[in-house]
Amino acid sequence: MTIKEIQEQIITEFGNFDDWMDRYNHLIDMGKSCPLIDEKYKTKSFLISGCQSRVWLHASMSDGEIIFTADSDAVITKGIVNLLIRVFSKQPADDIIAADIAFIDEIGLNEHLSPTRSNGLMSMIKQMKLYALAFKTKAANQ
Amino acid sequence: MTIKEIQEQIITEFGNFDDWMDRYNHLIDMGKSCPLIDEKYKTKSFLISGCQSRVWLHASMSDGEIIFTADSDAVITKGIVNLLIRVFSKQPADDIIAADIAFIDEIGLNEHLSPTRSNGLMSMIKQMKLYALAFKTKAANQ
Amino acid sequence: MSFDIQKIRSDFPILNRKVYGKPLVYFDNAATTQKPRAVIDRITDYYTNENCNIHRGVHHLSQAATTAFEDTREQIARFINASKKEEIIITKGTTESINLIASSFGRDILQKGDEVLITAMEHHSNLVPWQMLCFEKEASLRVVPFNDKGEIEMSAYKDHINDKTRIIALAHVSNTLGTINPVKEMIQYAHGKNVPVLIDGAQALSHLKVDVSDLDCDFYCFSGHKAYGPMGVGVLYAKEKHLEAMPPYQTGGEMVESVSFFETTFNVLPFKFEAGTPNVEAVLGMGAAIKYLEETGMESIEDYEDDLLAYGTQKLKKIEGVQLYGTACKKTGVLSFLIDNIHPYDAGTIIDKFSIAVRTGHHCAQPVMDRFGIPGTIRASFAMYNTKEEIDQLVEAIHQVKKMFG
Amino acid sequence: MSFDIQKIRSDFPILNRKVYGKPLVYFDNAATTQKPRAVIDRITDYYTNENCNIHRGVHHLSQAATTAFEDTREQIARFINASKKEEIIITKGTTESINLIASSFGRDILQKGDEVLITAMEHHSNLVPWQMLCFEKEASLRVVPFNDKGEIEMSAYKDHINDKTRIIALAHVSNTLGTINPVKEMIQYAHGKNVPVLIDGAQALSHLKVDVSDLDCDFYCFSGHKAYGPMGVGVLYAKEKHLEAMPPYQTGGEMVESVSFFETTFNVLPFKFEAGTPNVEAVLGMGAAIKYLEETGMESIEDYEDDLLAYGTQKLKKIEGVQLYGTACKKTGVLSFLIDNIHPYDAGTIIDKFSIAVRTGHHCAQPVMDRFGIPGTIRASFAMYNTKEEIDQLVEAIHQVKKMFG
Ligand SMILES: Cc1ncc(COP(=O)(O)O)c(C=O)c1O
Ligand SMILES: Cc1ncc(COP(=O)(O)O)c(C=O)c1O
Repeated sequence: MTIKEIQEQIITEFGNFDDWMDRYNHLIDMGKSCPLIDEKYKTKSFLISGCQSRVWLHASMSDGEIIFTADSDAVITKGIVNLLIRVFSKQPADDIIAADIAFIDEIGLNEHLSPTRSNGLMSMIKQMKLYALAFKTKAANQ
Repeated sequence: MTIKEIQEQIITEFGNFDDWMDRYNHLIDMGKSCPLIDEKYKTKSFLISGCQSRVWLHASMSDGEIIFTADSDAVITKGIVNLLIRVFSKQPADDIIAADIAFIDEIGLNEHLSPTRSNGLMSMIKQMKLYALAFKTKAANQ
Repeated sequence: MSFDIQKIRSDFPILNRKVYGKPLVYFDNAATTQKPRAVIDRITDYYTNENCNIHRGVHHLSQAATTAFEDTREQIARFINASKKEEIIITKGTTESINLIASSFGRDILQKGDEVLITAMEHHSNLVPWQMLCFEKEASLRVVPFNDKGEIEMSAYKDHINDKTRIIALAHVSNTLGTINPVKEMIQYAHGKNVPVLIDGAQALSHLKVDVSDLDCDFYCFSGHKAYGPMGVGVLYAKEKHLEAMPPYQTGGEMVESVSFFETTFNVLPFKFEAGTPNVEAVLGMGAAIKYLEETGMESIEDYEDDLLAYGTQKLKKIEGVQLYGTACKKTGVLSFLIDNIHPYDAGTIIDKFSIAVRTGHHCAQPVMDRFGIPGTIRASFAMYNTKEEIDQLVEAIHQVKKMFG
Repeated sequence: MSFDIQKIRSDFPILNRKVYGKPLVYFDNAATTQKPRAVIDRITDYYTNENCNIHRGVHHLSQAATTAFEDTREQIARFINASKKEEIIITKGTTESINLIASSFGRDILQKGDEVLITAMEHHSNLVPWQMLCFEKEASLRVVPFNDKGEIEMSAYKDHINDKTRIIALAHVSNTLGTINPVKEMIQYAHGKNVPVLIDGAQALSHLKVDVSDLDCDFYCFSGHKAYGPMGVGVLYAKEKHLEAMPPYQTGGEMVESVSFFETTFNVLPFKFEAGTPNVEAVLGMGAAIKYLEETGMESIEDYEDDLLAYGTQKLKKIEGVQLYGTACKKTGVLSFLIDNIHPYDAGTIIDKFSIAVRTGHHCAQPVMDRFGIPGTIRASFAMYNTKEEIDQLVEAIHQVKKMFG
């Protein structure tokens, strides 16, 4: 599926919920699923620091697609991290660089992406795009 | 005349004026009258510094009464200085220390005595009372 | 009782507002308090009728604004029982007041090898300026620990004072734990050793009667915005002898007496420490806030808030899995807690959805978190307009949080 | 013309007030400007509906206030054409902005024997901080003189720059003389010699379109209250490279990233330079003021004020015995003058009685007075809401002054 298709899938998925509590319960469920990142990457060099919750992000390249894994110490943040991985991982670099993440707004979680929220999510998205750019540049130079 | 009587006299004098302009014209007239202080005292040590207009004050003791002379570089300030000299000069130290200067308020010039006015007048009154106190202490010690 | 909570609530316009369709419950008072109408109106009036730059103007507006400003300085001096208004320096807040002292006083008295003493419960604003100063001067920062309840023990305090101690800086009330420190005793002991004491009163002023003469502190700092006043204004109270001896901090504007390119002489106190156009608006607003506090009565406020704290503490203790941080015998209305192993960010996000404003995180007191080995807490801090019903709503929300993350 | 003076006057509530029974004529705008209703309302709204401490709060009020605050930072950046919002540091005013640079940047770059260059028309706030710094560092303060018209001549300026010059600090517009300095050229020349330049824009922002990218200045400072905004807020624009390299100024609160008793790491820009709770109210108020300026149009304002200045200059020149100080070719609406040999305090007292607010004295620029050998001046300074009729009233009052002291 393309980034766009996955986003639409998620929007449909969240469309089933009537109120914020169901939405958050779903998010929490996703947040509780087992860690998405190899424990050995949960170190300072992979840490994206928000002052309240922390996010670890790892990226690798395989067959022209970028594989992201990530985790967070707060469950809600982790739920959103999970969604972002679903959208961005295993996609070509160019698509990641070009993508917008409007779905977060549409499913009513935009507040968590506010640059003032300091939960590390905004920086995580920035970082994902930077990785994509870096892998692309590297590939082009080879 | 006592300090109180002179104050009453001044109040009557100013009572003749209907509006601020007449009052100020009278004050300016008083301000324009020849300098009240010996030029040799117009030096830094006799200066009471307000940041906008400056006041020089000199005090001496003669026959149990304190003689004040003073001057200012602004005419309105000088007019008020003149009034204060009229009230306080040639009076016994105790009377000066005890006196209040309500007349300034009653003739509508109170604004010039505001501690925030920085024309040196407030400090002048304080300084006059300090001189009175100093002369009194000196006399008592003799 | 003279304390009419309904009347008080009606004095605070923001309490009428809704968040997510329900009435706002505001429990973030240690961060900043809401403002009574009297304060808002004072500001509006000022800009509508009186606005002017003060000092040195001879025209009517400037005279009137200067008088109002200086009268408020006197009002502040009376409120905290300073001996004269020249000891009240207007700053932009507690942080600036402390920086001023660290920079002007601290730089003057501190030498290589000397010590500065703080406590382990200080807000970053009463920690980092001293740390930087010690770094600059090659002095050491010493820290009095607190016990499990969040109390400084006098014996520990005394042990940390020695003949190298040059200044002690400590919170009157901890913003994270609510602890009211025995500052009077602590100051007395320090003075016995000839050490001056700065009190960070940011969290005290709206909750307790503060009397700087009785405390005999050398410096006392607070912010208007944490005591029902406007943002952008704070106070540094300092004993006159210190202010006279200290060099100025910022320079320019009214704080100079005369200037040439070769030399500058500084203005008298308090102006020597007030560079630039002062925030007249906020000072007058703070005056209105102090009037409001006085009319309501500090004792009534203290009694009412004590009652809220007792109620809240008892309710929270009953919830299984809730862990309270800060259980000192003498406390203001601050409840710092965690729920089970739930991350404070998660809990705060859900509590917010119940229209309740609590703060989560380290509350600018990271060392307190390190002491307990936790990433942060959820903090509910009370003001005079809070109610037991609101606490019940918080309890309800906590149960929901437990359910959702259980 | 889009400039509707009646509409504009009706936007400023204070212009309805009377002084001594007659409508206020406010000519003390260089000291502080009056506030349009939009600014007053923004403040009232803030305290009535939005008040909260910002940054790091997860609850709704805090998020909304943080967003509003940061959006205003962006608005300010756009207004002065900074390249990014991280270059906009919120301070309490011009004086603090300059002190910050003198302390953090100046202390870093200045060595014994170096030189700091200012001009002879600087406000004390852009003089004393440099004087103190030079004193501390055993550096010298050098001063570019101005000519009889109150202009800095480029040749004199160039002559004062040499290979010891480490920083140049100069006013965009003189508060006493009204002179608009050719700062773009001056900066260009300084940069050719590798010298960074600070511009004191306190008197420029409300009168001219300011474009920091076009000027290419290293630092630009101004105050909200002199540009129709609230008191207690100012801006320091600085190039990112300088801000990155500079040590922090005040410490504590949000400006730290992490704190332990052993070390502290500082937050990213712009927060590194914003210690303590920021003045959210005043920042939002300044945002409303900037919006008002943009809607009115800086060019319309400039044209209108130029017209007032030309009218006032011509009228004052016609009065026998009136001496103008500051007659530069490029000027904002400032008329500094003396009447015969009448002391400015005397003249100001009488002019005030005609309900006209002018400022008298040295206007915190004593060296300018020394240059002309006078104790002070009477200064009428215009804002966009002033009118020719008001200037006529001033002329009338001057005639009365002459009569009374003649
Ligand atoms: C040219 C100039 N610089 C600096 C200042 C200081 O501004 P503030 O008092 O707002 O800090 C002023 C105003 O007083 C000024 O006119
Ligand atoms: C104990 C304590 N000290 C200092 C501060 C700093 O106050 P401000 O941010 O108003 O400067 C605070 C509040 O944040 C505080 O709670």
